[in-house]
Amino acid sequence: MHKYVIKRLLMLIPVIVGVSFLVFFIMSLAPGDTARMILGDDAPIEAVEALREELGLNDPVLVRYAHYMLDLLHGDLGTSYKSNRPVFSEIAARFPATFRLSFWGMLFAVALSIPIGIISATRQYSIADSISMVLALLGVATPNFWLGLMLIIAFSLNLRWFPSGGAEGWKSLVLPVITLGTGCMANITRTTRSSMLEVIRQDYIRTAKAKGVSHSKVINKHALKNALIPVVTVIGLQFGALLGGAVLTEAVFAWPGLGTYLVNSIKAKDTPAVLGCVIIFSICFSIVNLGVDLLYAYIDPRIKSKYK
Amino acid sequence: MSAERTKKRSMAVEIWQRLLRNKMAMLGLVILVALALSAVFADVIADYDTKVVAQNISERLQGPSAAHWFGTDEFGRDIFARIVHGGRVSLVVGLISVSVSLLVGGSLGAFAGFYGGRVDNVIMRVMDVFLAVPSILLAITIVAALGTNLVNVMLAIGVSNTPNFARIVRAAVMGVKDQEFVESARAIGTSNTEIIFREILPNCMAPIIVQSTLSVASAILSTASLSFIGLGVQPPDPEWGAMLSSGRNFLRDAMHLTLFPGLAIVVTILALNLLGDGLRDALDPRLKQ
Amino acid sequence: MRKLVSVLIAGAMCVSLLTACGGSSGPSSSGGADSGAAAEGSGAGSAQAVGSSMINIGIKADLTSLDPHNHNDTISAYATRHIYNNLVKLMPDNTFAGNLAESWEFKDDVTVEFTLKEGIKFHNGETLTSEDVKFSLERQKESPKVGHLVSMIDSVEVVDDTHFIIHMNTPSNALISSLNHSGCAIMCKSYVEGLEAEGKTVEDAPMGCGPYKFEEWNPGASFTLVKFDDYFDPETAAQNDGLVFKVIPEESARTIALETGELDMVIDLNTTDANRVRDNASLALDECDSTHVEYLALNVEKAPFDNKLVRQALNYAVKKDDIVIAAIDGEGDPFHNYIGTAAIGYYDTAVDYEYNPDKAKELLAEAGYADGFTFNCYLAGEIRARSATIIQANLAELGITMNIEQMEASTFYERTGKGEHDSCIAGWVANAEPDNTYRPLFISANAGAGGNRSFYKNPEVDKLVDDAAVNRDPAAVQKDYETILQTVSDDAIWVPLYTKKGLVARNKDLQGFVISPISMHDFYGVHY
Amino acid sequence: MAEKQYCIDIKDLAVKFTTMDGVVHAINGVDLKIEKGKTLGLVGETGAGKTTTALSILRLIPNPPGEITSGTIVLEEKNIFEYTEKEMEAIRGKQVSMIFQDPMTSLNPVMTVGDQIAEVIQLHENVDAKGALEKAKEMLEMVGIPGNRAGEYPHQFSGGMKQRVIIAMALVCNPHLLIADEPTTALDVTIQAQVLDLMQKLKEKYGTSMLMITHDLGIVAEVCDEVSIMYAGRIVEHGTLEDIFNRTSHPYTEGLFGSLPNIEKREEELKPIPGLMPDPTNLPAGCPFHPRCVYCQEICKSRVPAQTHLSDTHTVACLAYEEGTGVSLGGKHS
Repeated sequence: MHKYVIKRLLMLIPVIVGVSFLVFFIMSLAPGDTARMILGDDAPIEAVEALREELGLNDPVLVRYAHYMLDLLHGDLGTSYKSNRPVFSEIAARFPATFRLSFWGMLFAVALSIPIGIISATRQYSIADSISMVLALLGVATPNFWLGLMLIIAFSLNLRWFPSGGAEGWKSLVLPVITLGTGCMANITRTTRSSMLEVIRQDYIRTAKAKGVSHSKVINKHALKNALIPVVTVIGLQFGALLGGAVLTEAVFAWPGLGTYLVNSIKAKDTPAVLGCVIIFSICFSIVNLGVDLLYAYIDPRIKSKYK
Repeated sequence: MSAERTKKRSMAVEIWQRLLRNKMAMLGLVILVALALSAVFADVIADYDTKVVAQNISERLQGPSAAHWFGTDEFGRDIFARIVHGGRVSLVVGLISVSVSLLVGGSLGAFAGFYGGRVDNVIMRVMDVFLAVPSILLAITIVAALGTNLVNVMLAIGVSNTPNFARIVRAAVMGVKDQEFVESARAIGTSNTEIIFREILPNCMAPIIVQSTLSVASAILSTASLSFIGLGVQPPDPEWGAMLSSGRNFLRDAMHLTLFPGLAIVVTILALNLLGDGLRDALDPRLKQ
Repeated sequence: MRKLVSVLIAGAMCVSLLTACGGSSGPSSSGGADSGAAAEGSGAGSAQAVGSSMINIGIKADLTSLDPHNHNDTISAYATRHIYNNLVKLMPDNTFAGNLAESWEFKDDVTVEFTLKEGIKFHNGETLTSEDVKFSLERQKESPKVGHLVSMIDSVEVVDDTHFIIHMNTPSNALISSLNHSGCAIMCKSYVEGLEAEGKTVEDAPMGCGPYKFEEWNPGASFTLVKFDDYFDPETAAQNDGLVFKVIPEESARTIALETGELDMVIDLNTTDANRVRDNASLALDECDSTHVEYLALNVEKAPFDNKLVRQALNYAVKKDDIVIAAIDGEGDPFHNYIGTAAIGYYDTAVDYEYNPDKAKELLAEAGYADGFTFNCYLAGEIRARSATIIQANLAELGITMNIEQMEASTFYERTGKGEHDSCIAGWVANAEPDNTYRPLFISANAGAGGNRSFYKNPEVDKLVDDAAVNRDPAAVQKDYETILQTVSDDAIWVPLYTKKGLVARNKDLQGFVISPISMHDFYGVHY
Repeated sequence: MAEKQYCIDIKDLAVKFTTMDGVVHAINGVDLKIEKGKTLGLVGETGAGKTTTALSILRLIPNPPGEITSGTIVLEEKNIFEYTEKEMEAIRGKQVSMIFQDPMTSLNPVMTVGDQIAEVIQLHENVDAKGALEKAKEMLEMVGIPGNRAGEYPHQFSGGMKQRVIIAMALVCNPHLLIADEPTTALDVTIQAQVLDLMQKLKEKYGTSMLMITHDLGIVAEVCDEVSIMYAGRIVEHGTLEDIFNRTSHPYTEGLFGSLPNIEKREEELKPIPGLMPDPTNLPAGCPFHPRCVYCQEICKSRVPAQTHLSDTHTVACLAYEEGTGVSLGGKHS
């Protein structure tokens, strides 16, 4: 098993090389004046040109890429154009907040959507099924910022239950977690439902019932574990997306995460900062996916036997 | 040959009849047809020049009334007319961008899942690379490099959704490819491509349909987030996502600015998903009761 | 059991949705809720005043750097301007007074002698000397970000601990005003050298002789400054225990945080929320004329904007009143000048083209464009898109088609810098030195990327700008600027659109705040 | 002669399914009895309602869409339709257990076989988890699988082994009635015999009654005491093994035998039953077999045949055996 894990982690190297090249390429393709963005409107053109030279922006893309990769080999993520600070420390300062928000958001979504999906599947076509599906869809169709601001108005401004923003204490987590989690609920709920529908028609579920296993135990013990595999896939995918995609939620709740940093860096065309974020995201994403695959093995012995 | 065609037609008829009996799916279909019709006949419902783009600052931010069913926006334009016309753009953006990712991602995922081994590894690592690049970066770049227009917006959204489709289709294909009907197709000498597209993919429809219908929702919402940075449809043309994002500043004073385009999106998504679920049930004989 | 759970979940969702809607269902009910909320908020505020009086200030973005030589942005300046001090300061009457400097004297056009105040202490207890000033200005000259501000300085000659001479390489009127810029902060030589010897940077532990000491920075969230007790100047000493700047990117959320009492002040209030703050009995809104001007720049190198008549026609055709309402909710004024009213260097000599579509039509016909034409307009940002939407509708009435192309700010800089645009919408906030406004916007050398996005090239104007920069006679400088404004407005290289008010919202009980027209607010005087 | 003791007594059972394609009358008035310790063969083509009958006994007809519309099933002198769901759970796997057709799909792929067997034991017997696992291992040994393989997963077993596991699972709580739904259909022929053998042995050891569902008359001959022939949701003929094999009465039963190859008379032509099972949503009026019956008369198309007792043990539902119908089965049974 650990051989498999090592193999998967080694696979990260080509991905990182590919990602960094692609991002470098993309960043150089899009027009944008980094030096002017940093210096603002009132700096004279000579100052802008001098800064451009100092940042090495006048070098050809491939030269810059080579420099970057050389530094990366030494574990150096480079220096942000904008702040002139090491990208690593910039990311390290923001990553925990991003992770905390994504983790709890995902937990919230999973804790709600799996039971709802199960209820829907076991009562297919019932009122409960329709209601929970509509709610799940409302979740995905409601823009994050809208829900976020509504929650702030209701629970922060009017009821004073939770702070309107910031990242201090568990209370400040509640509203952003709900906002972020709601968006992922639909996919997980629907996957749970359809996977469950598939599984509860299987012969071994009938076998379990014929053994005298009670309905709830059939569902929770026999069916759920089998139904979880596609659900785990979706959770893994969404978790990856959450790590990088919480931009609007972060903005609404003044959450000091990487999403906002990434978008600001993209806007400023701060290539080292963007690359640093993307590389960190792809490492996280790969680890999450590795976790998902290991979870498969834990859930399904048939898959486990393939990893050996 | 003609016998086979008859058989195919009768299968289509059967699926259609099954769909007809599914009330929720029919509701979805009716809503979608209504939306499509209102998009096609948008000019008849509300004139573009006098209703959609004509400004009247003295009537800005008015709530719903008899004159303006959905109220007016920050330029005093009629929101109802803008939603009707905006539906054209939003529906097209949603459907086309999802088609792009479905076509590209779906094929790649199917090949990866079917062939496995090195093909799988290469395709999926490339997909990982794309997945790792933030969609907003892709969107900004594509639009910045190719220009701000609708096609590029659709392209950007479609490309950023591609890896998701690849992953989901791959997983579904892997689950199906070892089943007996595939073996038997192989036994009678069917080509691999034919097996993938004619034997395997039709049996993977359930997750694909679920993912597609949900993706239309996120595609339409993506146009909203692109609008935040000004990269969506350009003024004065209406589009639901752009209406949502521009209404954000007025959320507390004039909620109808976001409420109605939001509702339009919700209703569309709901209809798409109802129809999607119905289609899935109709296509999948195992789920037939 | 399962059923129960599902009912509970559904119920909870409904309740949350209902409360959400209830909170904003109608103006009357939400108004009621607001005033109740605000009453609580002021309670929270006064509670804070009893304990420690930290002032919470809402800002829209995080700082980029704590090293004054490593940034050139307003928000970072909120931190560095309070940690460090400058040699001079800008007074409310737009004159400069000594800050760390006791006095200065122009020995000739390129030599200025300064005298420092005695016994000024850095936060670490060291005393400020001329060596520190020399070190700071030389360090700044090396900076790619703020070095250009002191490019006129040739060398700093230390006379003794409190006397030094600045030698300039060229005569310049901008020296004193530049020394007021946050980039010209004075640092402690021995401290910075010690820090750098340890392999650390100024970012890690900024230290100066300003009214506040640096406490902490949570990237993306907040930064905190605390009062420096040994501050030398009682007039600008901190009246509160410290400042907490909280980053809240979302406009409405920032206002809400003020309403809930989580914030004491909001800088750069969202114009949509201005009336909400005015109507709230426990909040106050500070307003001022600003040095801001928003304009549509016409690229004079592109047809038909190479024709002065067409440019003037556009000036007659745009309904600025509507733009002020739609873009900034009426929190500003329609504007015809090329520099903000509150700016040093503002003179009322610009031509005012009043809204007159008939006149516009005449001019277009005269120029040979009676049937209109099509052009593009580049812009970045939502507010500018709203302005553009109004202009687009105004011009459509004359048969002119304006295609709006929104883009990212960095893309905007690059593409307008290269002159790809027919027109673009931009804004300018003048700082304390008029040369910093006139030079980038109007001289030939700065056409394009330098800031002159009209690509206006007029040797006459170039000469006037250069003269104003060095002429020691204030009357001549004024004449120069008056002529420039008159010339560019007559050439109609822009369509000036509006000037936005400076808006700062605060708790009503908060006192001692003076709003700055150039957004260089000082917070030391603020207290409950 | 002592009153016969019945393990199960089904009377007038009817089950319908409501589907999007219409109402399916899967079972239409079935009577079945199994004597204690005896084996009843339930024979019929696919779709005749055999599995539905079996699932009715366990009350596992999925509802919706299935619904038991009439009838009683008396198990140990009590009608199972009077039990609560909880009581029913106590019966399943304990009093009545079932072996399913396809061993490949009938075991939960994510649970060890030991756990799956132990689960039944823990549900119905008062033992702790450890004891249950021990007993599961013993049971595995009994069906010929080494006990130390209890920790393995179904995918590590062959088809025959899986069916043995299922048999172990079905018999571990010593049920009174074992329902075997085509237990060997999915297995290789060589394995079939072993599995049947095993079932016979264990059944005798525990004195279990058995309902053997099959379409294979060879298996019936081997293991059954009595036989019921089922067609379109009805029992068309019932009797002892001899009654059915030697005094075949119903044209359908006759057809079933006719479609079997006879090794001794290889020159004799196979006589498959013409036509297909009727569409269950649209059963023909009268005798449901009439469209395929070579002896069909006009009356067969309108009158539903009743059960005619040919002897104490032998009944048949065919108008040819009813007085005054005029239907004749030709020379063979005059």
